[in-house]
Amino acid sequence: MTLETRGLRKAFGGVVAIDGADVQFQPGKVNALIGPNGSGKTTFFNCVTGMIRPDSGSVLFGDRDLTGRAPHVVARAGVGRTFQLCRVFPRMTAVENVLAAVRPGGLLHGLRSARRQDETERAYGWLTRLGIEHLAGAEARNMSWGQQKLLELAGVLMAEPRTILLDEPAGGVNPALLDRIGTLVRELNAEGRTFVIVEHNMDLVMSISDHIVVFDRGRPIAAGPPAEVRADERVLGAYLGV
Amino acid sequence: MLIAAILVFPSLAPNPYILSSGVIVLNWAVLATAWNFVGGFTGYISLGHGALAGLGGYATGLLITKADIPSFVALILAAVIVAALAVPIGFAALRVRGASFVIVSIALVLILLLVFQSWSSVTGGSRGLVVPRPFPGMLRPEHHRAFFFLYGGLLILALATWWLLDRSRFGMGLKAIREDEDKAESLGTPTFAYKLTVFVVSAAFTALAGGLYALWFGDLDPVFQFSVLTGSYIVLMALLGGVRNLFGPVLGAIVVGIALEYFKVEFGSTPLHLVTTGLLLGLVVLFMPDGVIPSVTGLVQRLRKREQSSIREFTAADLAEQRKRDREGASS
Amino acid sequence: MSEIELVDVQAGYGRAAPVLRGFSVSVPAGSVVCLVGPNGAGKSTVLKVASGLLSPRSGRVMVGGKDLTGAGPQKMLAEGVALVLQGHSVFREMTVEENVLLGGYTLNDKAAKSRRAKFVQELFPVVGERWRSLAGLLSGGQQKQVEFARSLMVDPKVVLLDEPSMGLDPKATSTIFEQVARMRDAGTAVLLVEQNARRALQTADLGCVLDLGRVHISGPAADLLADPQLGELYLGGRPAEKPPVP
Amino acid sequence: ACGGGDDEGGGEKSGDPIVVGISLPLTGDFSEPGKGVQEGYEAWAKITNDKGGLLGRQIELKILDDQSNADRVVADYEQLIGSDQVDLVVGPFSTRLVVPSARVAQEYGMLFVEPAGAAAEVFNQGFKNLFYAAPAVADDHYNHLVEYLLALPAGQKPTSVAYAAMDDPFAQGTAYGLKKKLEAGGIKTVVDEVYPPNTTDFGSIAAKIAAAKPDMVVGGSQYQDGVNLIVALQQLDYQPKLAAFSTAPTNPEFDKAIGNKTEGILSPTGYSQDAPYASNKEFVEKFTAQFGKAPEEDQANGYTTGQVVGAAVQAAGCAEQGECQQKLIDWLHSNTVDTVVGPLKWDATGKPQGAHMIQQWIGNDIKIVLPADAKEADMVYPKPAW
Amino acid sequence: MPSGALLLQSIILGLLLGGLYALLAAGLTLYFGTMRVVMIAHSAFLILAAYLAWWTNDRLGIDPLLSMVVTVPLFFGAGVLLQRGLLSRLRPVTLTMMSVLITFAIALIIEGLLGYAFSGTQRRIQLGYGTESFNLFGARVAVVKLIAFVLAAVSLAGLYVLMKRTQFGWALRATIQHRDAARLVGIDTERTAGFGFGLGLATAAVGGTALSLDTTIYPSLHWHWIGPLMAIIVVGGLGSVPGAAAAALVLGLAQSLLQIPMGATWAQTVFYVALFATLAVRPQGFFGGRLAQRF
Ligand SMILES: Nc1ncnc2c1ncn2[C@@H]1O[C@H](COP(=O)(O)OP(=O)(O)OP(=O)(O)O)[C@@H](O)[C@H]1O
Ligand SMILES: Nc1ncnc2c1ncn2[C@@H]1O[C@H](COP(=O)(O)OP(=O)(O)OP(=O)(O)O)[C@@H](O)[C@H]1O
Ligand SMILES: [Mg+2]
Ligand SMILES: [Mg+2]
Repeated sequence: MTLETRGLRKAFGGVVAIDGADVQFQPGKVNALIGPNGSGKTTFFNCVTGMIRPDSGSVLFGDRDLTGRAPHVVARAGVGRTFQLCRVFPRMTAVENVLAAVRPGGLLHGLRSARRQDETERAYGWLTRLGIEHLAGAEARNMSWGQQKLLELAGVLMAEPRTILLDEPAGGVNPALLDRIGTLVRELNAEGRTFVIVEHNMDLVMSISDHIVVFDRGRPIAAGPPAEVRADERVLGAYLGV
Repeated sequence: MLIAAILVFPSLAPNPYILSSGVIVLNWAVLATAWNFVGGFTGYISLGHGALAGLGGYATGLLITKADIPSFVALILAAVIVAALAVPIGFAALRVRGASFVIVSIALVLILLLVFQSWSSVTGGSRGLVVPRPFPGMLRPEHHRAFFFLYGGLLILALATWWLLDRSRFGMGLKAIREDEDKAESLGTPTFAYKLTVFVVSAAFTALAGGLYALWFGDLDPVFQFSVLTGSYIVLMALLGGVRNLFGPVLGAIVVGIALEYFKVEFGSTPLHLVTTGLLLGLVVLFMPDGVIPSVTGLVQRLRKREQSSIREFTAADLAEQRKRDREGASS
Repeated sequence: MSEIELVDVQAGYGRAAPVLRGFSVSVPAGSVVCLVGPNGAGKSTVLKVASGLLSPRSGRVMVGGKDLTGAGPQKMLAEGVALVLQGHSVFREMTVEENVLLGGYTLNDKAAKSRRAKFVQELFPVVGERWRSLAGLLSGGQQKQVEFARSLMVDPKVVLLDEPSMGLDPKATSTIFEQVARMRDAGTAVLLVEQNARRALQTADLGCVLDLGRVHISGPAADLLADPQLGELYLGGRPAEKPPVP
Repeated sequence: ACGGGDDEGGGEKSGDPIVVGISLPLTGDFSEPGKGVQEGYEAWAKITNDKGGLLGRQIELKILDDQSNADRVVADYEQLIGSDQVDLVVGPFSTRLVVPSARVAQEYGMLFVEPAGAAAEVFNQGFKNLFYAAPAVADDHYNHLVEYLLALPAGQKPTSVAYAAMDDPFAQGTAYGLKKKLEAGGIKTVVDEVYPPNTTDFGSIAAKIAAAKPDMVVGGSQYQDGVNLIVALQQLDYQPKLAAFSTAPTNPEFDKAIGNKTEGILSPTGYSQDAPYASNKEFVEKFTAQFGKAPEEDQANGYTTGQVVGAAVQAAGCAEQGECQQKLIDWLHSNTVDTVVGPLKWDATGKPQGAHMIQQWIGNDIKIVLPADAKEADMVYPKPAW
Repeated sequence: MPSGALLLQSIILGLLLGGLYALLAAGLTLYFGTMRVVMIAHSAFLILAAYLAWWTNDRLGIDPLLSMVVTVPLFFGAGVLLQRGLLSRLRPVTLTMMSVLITFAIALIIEGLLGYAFSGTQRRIQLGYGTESFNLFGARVAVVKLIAFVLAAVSLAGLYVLMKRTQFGWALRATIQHRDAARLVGIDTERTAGFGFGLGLATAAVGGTALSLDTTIYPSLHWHWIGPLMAIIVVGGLGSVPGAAAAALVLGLAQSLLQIPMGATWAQTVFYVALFATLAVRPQGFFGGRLAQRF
């Protein structure tokens, strides 16, 4: 399903964070969203996932209009996200953090046990793939920055959204592990999941993405495959530097 | 064990006074358990649950006196009404978090106090409301015994519900709200609906306890029904026992209930009982912020096992054990 | 002589097992030491110990030859040790101006303060542009720049940086690394923790790989960069394709 | 009726003391009057014991603190009757606490004489065991004043009145009893305010009263709210022809509290130290000896309660739980008891059949001015400016 | 329709009352907005200060305003001790919640001790000028109310300047927002937080004295104040001194005016109505510059 926005706009007082953005992400691909600090990437994610309400414009997910819907509605529609400043449940253990990402369906479903064996297994599986299984029983607040970042990622993956928005997944993550994450993203993508990744680590962006959208001052200035974007003069000027 | 204790207590009680104290302690236990639906799961500290109990009491009393409904039908109906009222109340109160929620919950008590005092044509105002006895011919000791069992049943119902929620996904969602509400929402938990639901459940149990109290006690006075102090005692009990534990609030209610009685006897003729209650509360907060049960179990665990390693030097055996424990948790 | 030196430090949190187990490092004046290592290795813990935020359980912290083990951050700052925390540590509900000027809290000279403020505004344009808005409302990267700017308000002898480039766009990253190089040239001792390891090691004089709370390997930064096995394990598989902008 | 089974005849031996159980608000909102009542009870026990006790047995008081709280008062009587097996119980202070505790006594079949349930609703709960040991219920406190005012010639009669009453059954009862009777007599009500018990700012109420400029102001007050209202009225420079407040003006600290601007303020009272009743002289004397101060109304109420119970015990010749209690109740229903507040008798609901005296501040002292046969001074009307 | 004179009188009374409310709420904005502490005991400290003012007047016969010479430093010290001894021991994660309980405990202790020392009797300072008033455009202004109002205005202005303009104010705000970062820029966070709390209690000393001039006090009176004061700071916006002042004036005025048609009891509900309305329309309060702590 295509995630796209039309004429999205959001201003905070005098600061126009997003300025009429028309963005279209490619379904089933790894998309990247890059741009200088303060160009509106996080705000864009917040608008898309319902954390803040855009001033105008619309957010479309397939044939659904998600504009201004509550975050949980967006999440249930199949859009998962991580946060730039990572957000974990501080006084829950790592496994619980991951298990908490399984959402109940209806009421009766909600009364089912939260620690079903198959789900616990799956949670462990994610922790293992992200290299933090040894922390399964540790409370999240006692983890290092990077460990929390990975834990948050595990949570989102556990929820199995069709489209996954990652806000700086590489921030503070060890480069060796980053390679593994890159591989993981490609694998999951092969299973049919769409990714939108905000990232400043150009090595990662260039190596895993199929499609790149470049933001500057709240609107896209370029979009295309990595090679094309890298060569774009506007991108060079606004973002990559001389 | 709890059930057994409830069953035998009345026959052991040496006189009706002890029995009536038992009823009061059970009333506290139900209130604290009901409070723990909100406080324990979502971490919203409500000092206003005393008001919900008062509302339940008044609703029961008014239904009996004004609408001539049989006592226990009125009790159930009152709980339903309070649950319905809890929807708009929760709607306003649960919009804010942390400190603001505490303020709102205090405001709830004060506003209901004003309303029930002023609206005397309906509520009897400060003249109070007399609730007719459900068992008119019954002698007083018998009356206490009957209510002791009624309260016991209600407590078990409340505990069972709490236990069910605690292990469910719904409960997991609520705990996620306690930890980080926005994150929970972004994971797809309809946080507001969850909070509201559990608030309504909590309000219903609180109202049942309050209604039962009205039937047992017979006299309602707004000043005592809508008192911040009641709500605070409930919180004290729950915290003292431990809010993350099924039996925490019950234990807290027993300890605090008895302590209040003891302080009263000991310092009865001076206001020093307030001081002792305050000191007790302060000590709990400072030294047992997680409650008695977790503090004690934590201590035992620490004595039994060596310190937990937080670094990546987990042996394979450690890991396997951890995993096994989690799986057992799954099947239990 | 080393400006700052940690000797055989054991440190940890609360009752848990120690995180650092006999860790030693020394940073001479006018040099950059880069600390790399996997997540949870204890890098941030090293910096917390060095800055006085965390008292070591055993071992010594020496600054300029003086034993300052167990001194608090205020004392450390007075001795010329400054730390920029990992993650976000702006004062969210204060303006950028207040944040930056608070960086010079210990300065008494008003003129010097405003001179430094002007300097950081020029260095990071966004700091000047958003001078009067609340710092918590800035984007992640902008906040990071404010933090770095805040730390530049004083002129410490030892600078401890915990992943200063995290979340920064390439331009701002370059500014930071340029600044680090400039500090070194001015004689400051810099202890740098970076996950952008290749880039950091290019700036650094010495490298130090930390794992499981101990020094795994240390040596000249260039040697570490060249070691293929080390690269595989700690620096990510791909060596940098081209040298960065100086 | 129901306590009978537990009666083990503990009180049969004449050597045993008669234990009287009481719950009183010794702390909390009603603690001040509560302590006054306590002194009254203690004085009664001491005076009676000094004279040889009741039925040759000494009186022993067992007093619990109910913290001014209805839950507690019930638990207290529960404990006194059920656990401590006292022989007699007498009432607590304040209407709010009387009703719940009277019910406990009723359900255990105990006589319940009380010193403080003055509001009318106490008597329509259908209690058969309850007796109020004072001359009149709240609604009748001002009866003598009503007679006086309505008898005034047309030119002098006040034409408009402002009422402000605390939202409390007793305080409101006094003001509204007067209001009903004055309205029936054709005197207009121009302001009618009710304020919550915890009100501390009376500026707005006073402003309303002052703006309406009535001839007379009536405060249905307890102590402190009365003081506050008067001060607020004085701050607004409002000068009525008559000002009547319940409870507050009879307090010994009243004159100081309002800055000695007391001249002409009226108050109803159920007790006067100078009242001519036979037992009163003894009471005042011995009380003063025991406590080093003269008794006030609260103390007198406690003492009166003791006198009433004592009279019933003497007449019935018994004092213990069980059948004896019904004998006591029956005797009180059909007899008159002489007390320090005069002879008392009760209707079937336990309501006393009398009226209060009216006192007025005259020349820095409070004096009885109504009824005419008990007066110590002439009523000053209209009252001078305050 | 109320007469013009009554309206004018009510407006004046309402403004004076609002000023007093603002002073009483000032400390709360400090703990709440800047320190994240829910201070239930604030009104208990107000009553304590009022009792001390009453006591000095009663025993020593001196003007209650002079008691501030002692109570203000005393309360400041108590605040420092309270913060250092109790609040700083609470875990940061649960600070808000636990502070509710611990300050509640303090309130109980104060109430109990006051009751023990001075009994439950209601007290009121007897001042020579207690009933004095002067005429202003036909309405009466009581001298004691005016004194309270002036005290309020002066203290609030002082507090505002202190928080916004002084080095200490900056350090305090920084300490609350990120303790480690504050320590790293050289702030003595322990001392600063202690002083911040002391400052809040110092306003309670001033407020309590102002309160004692024209009302009755009794040990359990503080419960009566909690609701309105909390409502004021929520409406004004947690942490905003000007917000609290504005909300206090508006609500005091509203209460005073509403008493004309509605009577004293119902008029009190204006606080709670305003509270709920604020939450529905603008949960952060009308002056609250607080960040939605979302991202
Ligand atoms: N709540 C807010 N109030 C005011 N301004 C805001 C708010 N949130 C974001 N902004 C502003 O909007 C602009 C875009 O911010 P955003 O966080 O979306 O940037 P970003 O692209 O994610 O940057 P970075 O790469 O640094 O994370 C910034 O200038 C920021 O200051
Ligand atoms: N407050 C704490 N309480 C308990 N354990 C902690 C705490 N902070 C960190 N740890 C543990 O100490 C270890 C080292 O943490 P530290 O933050 O120093 O790692 P790091 O090397 O900086 O990692 P990262 O690259 O992820 O930032 C980790 O395993 C972590 O789980
Ligand atoms: Mg961002
Ligand atoms: Mg780190």
